Amino acid sequence: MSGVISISLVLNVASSGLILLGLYIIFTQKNLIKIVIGLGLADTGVNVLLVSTGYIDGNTAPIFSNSALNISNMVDPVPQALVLTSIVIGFGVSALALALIIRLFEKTGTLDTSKIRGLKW
Amino acid sequence: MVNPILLIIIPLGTAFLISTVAGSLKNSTKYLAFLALLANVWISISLLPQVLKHPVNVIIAGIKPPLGINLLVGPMGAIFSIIISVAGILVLLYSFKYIEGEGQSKYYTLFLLLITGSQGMILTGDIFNLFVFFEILAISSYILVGYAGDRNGFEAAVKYLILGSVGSVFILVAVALIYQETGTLNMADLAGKFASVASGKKMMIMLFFITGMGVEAAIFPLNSWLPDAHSSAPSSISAVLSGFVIEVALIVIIKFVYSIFAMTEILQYLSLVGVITLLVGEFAAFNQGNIKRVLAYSSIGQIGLILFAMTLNSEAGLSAGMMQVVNHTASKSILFLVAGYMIKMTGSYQFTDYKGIAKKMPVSSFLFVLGVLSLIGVPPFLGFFSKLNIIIAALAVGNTFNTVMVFLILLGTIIESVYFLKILQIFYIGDPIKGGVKEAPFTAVFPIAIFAVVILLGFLVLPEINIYAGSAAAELFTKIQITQVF
Amino acid sequence: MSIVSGLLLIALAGVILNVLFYKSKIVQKYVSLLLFAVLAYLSFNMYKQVGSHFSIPFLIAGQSIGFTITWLNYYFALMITGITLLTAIFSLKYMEGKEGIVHYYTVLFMKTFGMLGVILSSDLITFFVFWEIMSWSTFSLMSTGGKEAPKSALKYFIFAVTASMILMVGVVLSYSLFGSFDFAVIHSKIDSLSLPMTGFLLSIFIVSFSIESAVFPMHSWLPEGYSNTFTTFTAYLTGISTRIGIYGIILFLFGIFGIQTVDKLVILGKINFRYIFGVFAALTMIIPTFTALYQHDAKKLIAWHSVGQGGYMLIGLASANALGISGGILHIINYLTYQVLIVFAIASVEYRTGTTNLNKLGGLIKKMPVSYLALLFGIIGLAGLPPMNGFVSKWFIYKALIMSGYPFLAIAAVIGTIGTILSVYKLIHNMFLGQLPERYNDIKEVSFSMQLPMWILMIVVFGLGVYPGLAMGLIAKIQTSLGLAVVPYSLHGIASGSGQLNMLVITALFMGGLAVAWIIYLLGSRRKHVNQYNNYAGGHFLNKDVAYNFNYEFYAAIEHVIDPYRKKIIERTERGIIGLVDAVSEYVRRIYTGMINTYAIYILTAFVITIIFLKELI
Amino acid sequence: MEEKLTQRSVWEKISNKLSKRSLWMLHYCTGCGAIELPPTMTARFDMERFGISPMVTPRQADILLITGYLSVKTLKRVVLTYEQMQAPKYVVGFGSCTINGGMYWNSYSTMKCLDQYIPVETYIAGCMPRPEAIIASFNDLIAKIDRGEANSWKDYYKNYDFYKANQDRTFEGPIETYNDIKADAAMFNIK
Amino acid sequence: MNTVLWIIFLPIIIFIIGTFMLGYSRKFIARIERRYGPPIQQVFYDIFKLMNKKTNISHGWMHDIAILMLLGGTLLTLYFIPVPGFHFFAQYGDMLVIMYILLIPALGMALGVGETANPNGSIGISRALMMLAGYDIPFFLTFIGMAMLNQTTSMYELINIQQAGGFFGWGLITNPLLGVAALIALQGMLGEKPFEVMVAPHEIATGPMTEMGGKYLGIMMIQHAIAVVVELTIYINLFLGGALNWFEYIIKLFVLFTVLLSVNAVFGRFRTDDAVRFMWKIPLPMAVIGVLFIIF
Repeated sequence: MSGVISISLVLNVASSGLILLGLYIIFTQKNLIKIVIGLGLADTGVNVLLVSTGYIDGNTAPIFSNSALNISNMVDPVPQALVLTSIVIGFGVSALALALIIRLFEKTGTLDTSKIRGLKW
Repeated sequence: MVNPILLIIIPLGTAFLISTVAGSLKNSTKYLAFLALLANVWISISLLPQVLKHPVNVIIAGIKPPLGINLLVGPMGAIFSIIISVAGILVLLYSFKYIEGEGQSKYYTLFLLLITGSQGMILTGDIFNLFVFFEILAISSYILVGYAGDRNGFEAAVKYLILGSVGSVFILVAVALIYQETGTLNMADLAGKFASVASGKKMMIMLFFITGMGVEAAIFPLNSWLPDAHSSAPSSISAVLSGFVIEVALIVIIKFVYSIFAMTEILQYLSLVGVITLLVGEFAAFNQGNIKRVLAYSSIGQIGLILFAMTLNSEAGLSAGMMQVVNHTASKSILFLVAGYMIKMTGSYQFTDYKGIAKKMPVSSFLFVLGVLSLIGVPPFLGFFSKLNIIIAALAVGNTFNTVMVFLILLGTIIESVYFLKILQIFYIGDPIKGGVKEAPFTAVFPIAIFAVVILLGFLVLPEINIYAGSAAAELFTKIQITQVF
Repeated sequence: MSIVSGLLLIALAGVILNVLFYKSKIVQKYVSLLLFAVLAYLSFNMYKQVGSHFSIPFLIAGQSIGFTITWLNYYFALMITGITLLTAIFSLKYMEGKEGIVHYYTVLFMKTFGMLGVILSSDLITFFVFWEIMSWSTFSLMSTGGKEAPKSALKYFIFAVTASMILMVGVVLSYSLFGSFDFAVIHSKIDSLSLPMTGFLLSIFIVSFSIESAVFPMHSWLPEGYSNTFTTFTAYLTGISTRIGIYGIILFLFGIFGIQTVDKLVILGKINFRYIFGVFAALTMIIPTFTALYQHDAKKLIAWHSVGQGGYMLIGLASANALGISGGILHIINYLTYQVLIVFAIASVEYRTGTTNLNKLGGLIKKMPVSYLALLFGIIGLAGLPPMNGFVSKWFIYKALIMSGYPFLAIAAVIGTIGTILSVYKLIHNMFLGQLPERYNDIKEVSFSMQLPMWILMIVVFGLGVYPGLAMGLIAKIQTSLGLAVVPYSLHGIASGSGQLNMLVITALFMGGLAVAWIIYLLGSRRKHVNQYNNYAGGHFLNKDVAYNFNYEFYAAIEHVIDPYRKKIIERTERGIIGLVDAVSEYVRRIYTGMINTYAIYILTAFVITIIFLKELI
Repeated sequence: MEEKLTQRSVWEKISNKLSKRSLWMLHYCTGCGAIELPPTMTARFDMERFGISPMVTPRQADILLITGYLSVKTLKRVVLTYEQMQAPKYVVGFGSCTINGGMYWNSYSTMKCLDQYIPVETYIAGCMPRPEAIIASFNDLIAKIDRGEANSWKDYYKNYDFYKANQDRTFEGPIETYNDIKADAAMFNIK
Repeated sequence: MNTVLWIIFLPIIIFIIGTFMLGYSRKFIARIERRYGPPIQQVFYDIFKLMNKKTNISHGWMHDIAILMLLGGTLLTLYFIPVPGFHFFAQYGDMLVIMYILLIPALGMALGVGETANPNGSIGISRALMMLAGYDIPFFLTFIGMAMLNQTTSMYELINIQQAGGFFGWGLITNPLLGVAALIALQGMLGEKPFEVMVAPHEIATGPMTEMGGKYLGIMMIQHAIAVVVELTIYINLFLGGALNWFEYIIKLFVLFTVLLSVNAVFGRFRTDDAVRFMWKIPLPMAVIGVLFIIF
């Protein structure tokens, strides 16, 4: 398969790119909503990474509908289960974050992190 | 034979029960929570004699460990579940009067979820479950930090949430990498399989893991959420967060470093980080005027001390660290809980407004003094013996690095004593403040007093404490837990 | 049942009784007094059990710990309980109706408990535990009793906690070196230790005790701390509490390390440990003594002397010959008696006039002759003039220094003595002599219960001056038990080849001189006591409206001489350290900026730095 | 006068003989006369050879030398100083001013006659008297002491009412010197 | 028996010598000033007259006792100083004892003057004490130096050691730095000019003596007469080889006294701080260097 970009490489690049992008947003953006978006990106990136750990090149999905397929030809199903959980958690956290941010906005009237510094030092 | 899974199931179930019956029972749901934690206390205490003999391995859903999910309870786990349950029930008792207003059932639900998360993190034998419990713990504590519903609470909660999520990203990366390298998520299995992984990769994975977990464990400089969150949360929650949540995260790190990754090379670096954490915490607290921030920074300092003790790469150090965890849980809970009522009575967070408060709140103030004494490490309080053991362990290693570290720790202690004593002097000296300041109610004073009894009379059961802490240390140090599973 | 447990339990019982019956005046006054009397009685009887050991049913780090009775302990226990009893008697009236009386008695018991524990302990852990109890109880009472008290108590505490932290390192280090906390075990193994390590360990202990006994660079907490609290407590603190540090030094220098071991510690081939120690002791004598000249507050002035007198004891110990050591040890009890006497006199004045400000007092001799006499006896002792007891011990110390070839330490002692005379004269002059301000016309002498301790101490101060042998017997036993040579003493002095001292002869001659002077005095005609305003002031009419007496800047001229050399290095250093800690604290706090983005960056930074640090491992 | 001389005991005779050799002098110099004292004390006349030396406080002095005029204000001080001296004490009025006011006889504020207020042992006449006169009068005083006749100081104790009345009249009210002369007289048995 | 006679007559002899020395000093000063001066027994007359005063005042009991302490302390010192033929008490107290009992009269005086509540007195006593701090430190340092040099603190033995060396055994010869330092300090100790600011008659009315009259001043003069001899004797014993017989002793006393008087006669008066500064800057370093010579 030389010369062809492998899928796992794509997955790895994608995941690390997403994570770094997410973190970059968190580091630089001052808008809280954007920070939450950054978190979402990073989460997604990690999920991709998690999925990629179970990926085995050329194997099929781990579904037992076709009895002809051998178990040894399937990709690892465990990461996919993990990713499901992880997505749920990420969703929950994002929802909670947005809820809290709305309440914070009600109190402070801003989403700018540099202005929300009531607690420092 | 009690099943340790009950430690997780009971609070989790009760939490859902509370949220379902909240409509009809209103605020009486707190008694349900109390009963659940009472059961938890009983279970965790009755678990201790068993695990001292042999670690308990609970297999869930009938699938054997490498593939299935299991709970693994050694002495360390049992001791921590006792700490969590006892501190939890006492703080819950305190919350009865402290938490006011409608919709209290939410508070108790979340509180029980927090207990669930902590218990699960300690007890689980599966690395992904660890992540899940971590998230349960984290999400419930995010909400609880903002429970008071004021501006500061929300700000702190948002900060905590964002940083916690960044941490969880790191953890998840570590989990993914672990799975990639070993193909297993079971801790016991991992410990075996990691031996064949290249040490560079192992180190990278561990760094991801430590960084992620370190956010929750409040290791400097990952701890920047802590002063905000601990100082803005309701005092009962601050007590819990400082009391065992950060220690739970820390002990997970320690467990991974010693038994799972078995990377003792990193320990010296970690102990340096511990001392830096200690110094940063103490120095930051020195000029602080907000009493809860002082306590929060002091928690950073204490966690640094615990980290130092536990990374000495000796059984004595681990054992001393365990003792210090007990001491810190009890004494910091006292301080936060007392501070909660003082804030409530005076309406001010600045301790300079508490002049002569001891004349109005004599019992609370006295308990506060006890807490401070134990935290600083004054004989004959428990804190003295744990600090003594830490220093003995540090100097037993006998290298210059540790000696210097010991001097730095003692410098930290000096600074800590100074700022605490300033507060004590304000409590006791001067004319009593005006206004309707009165003693905290019995349901608040009683749990605080229990904590005080622990630190005050701890030295009477010192040999027993030494035995338990020692066996917990032995578990971590000699990896008994891991080898006995298979 | 050992006397040790009796002593400790009674002291503890005092604490508990005072806390429980915090409303009962009877408990505070009379039960406390009774308990203190019992303590004194028990400790007096301790000599019957010298050498016995008593362990606590309790293990720390696998070591059994406990108490033991030695002659040195006995000496200190006598002083502690004795002075506590006298303080309690004096406090009966003094503390009456004052705020914080419960606290006062509780802490008095707690402190006695702590000090007895420290001196009786036979191992480092017990020593340390009681040491902490001692300093915490001191802190707690020092914080009350005056406006400046909290601040100065905090200052004391910073030093005390530093001392205990250093001590803790010493304790743990000895444990890891010798595997035991027990003094006897350490003593037996000390020779096996390498010299640098011995020096390090000894320095740790000595520095720690030096802070507690206010040796020169670490002395600044004492004057402030002692002068702002209740005056009776000042007496207690200055009399015995400070000297527990000296106990520690004696114990470690001679008891545990042993003088042979200490003498092996030499740097630069010539300067040995003792001499360095002696230099600090000499500075401790000189500097506080001259600082005392500047003071305007009686308590502060005498507190500075509390520092200075410690130097005499230490310098005696540093000379390390039989005469010097016995002088140092003897000076502890001598110092105790006259210093407490002085503070009691000051307390009496404060009790009646409500102030200790030297610029506001004067002429009280006419109103309070007994207090005056007490102060007079005290300052003669403090200045070290015959026939009071201070002279004897100072004589020992001088002689030892000269004979062992430390002339400059001896001259330091002389300078200290001269400075002492100057400042104590200011004390007695501004309080009791000179013009009596009109507002004090109606005050009376203090009542009998306050006079009694002063009379007792006056007798002791004079008695020990004439018959130093009374104390020397015990000191000889101490020296024997520490394995040191003994000074040949008699009841009224020492009898050695060159230059003996016979206090009885000196006293008798002095009395004879006084008698001759008295006869000459009687030869003249009668004298008449006149009013203080019948006084020659250049023909000026004096009356009560004029504050004519000279006492404000009493030693202005010598202050001009000293001022250029008085750089206040210690004060400035301390202020610098406080400023440094403040600044560090401020900057460290700035780490927590409140910006979420920054916090998130910290996480990544930590991750990256860790990788950089540990890159060899990866 | 004759009686008194015979009444002297042997001890008194001896003590008078010895005491006359040592006379310490407090000079109260308000007037111009003080300028004559330095030559009296220094090399030219040297009064120390008679045992007379200047002293600065009344407690130590035997002689109170009043040089020059006295006003109401200064007289008060003189009386105070006089009362502070230890008996036996001798007042020497120096110059005309002390005798009759001298050139100030006419002044409203000047005292005319010193011995109305305190007993004076000797006057030295002149405006102003030369050192020779001073020495001469001191020698007179010494001779008087030797004879036991210099007892004017007792008058103050005996006739205090007289002096006090004069003082009070001039000062327009009593002055407080904190000296109880009558009690002193009783205490020291001065007759 | 001999000792008892000595004890009884020594103060009287010393008193007589002291009286005549003070008279001599007045005569000496007068002659320098080209006056005739008082008779040499003048001091005796003065004392007699003062003791013979009819009235005496005192300001309280401490004032009375102070006078006794003053004279008693000086007599005490006198007995401990070996003079030719008498050193009985010297064995019971050495130079260190002398060092301290020299301070008793000063303290007694200070206490008494303090009670008089006289402003001049207080100023005077404050100056006197400051001067004490000035001259005593170098003086005592020479004590210590001599004790170290001869390895004894007994003054009697010191005399013997010096006598054994003949003229070249004298302290002044063997250690001139210490000797000169002590001589300057002695000048201050005797309160001679330029170190007599504590008395300063024209300024503070004789300072400490302001309220002293009658027999109080008389006793002070007796004490002064004895103290002069005592202090000169200390110097003689330390640095001039002591004396073997009374003839030599008196000669040495008068010679030494004349030296000090000559300085006295031609000098003005140092201010207190200047005096203290002078004492700490000239004699003290000299003494320190002298002691350093002894050590090395």
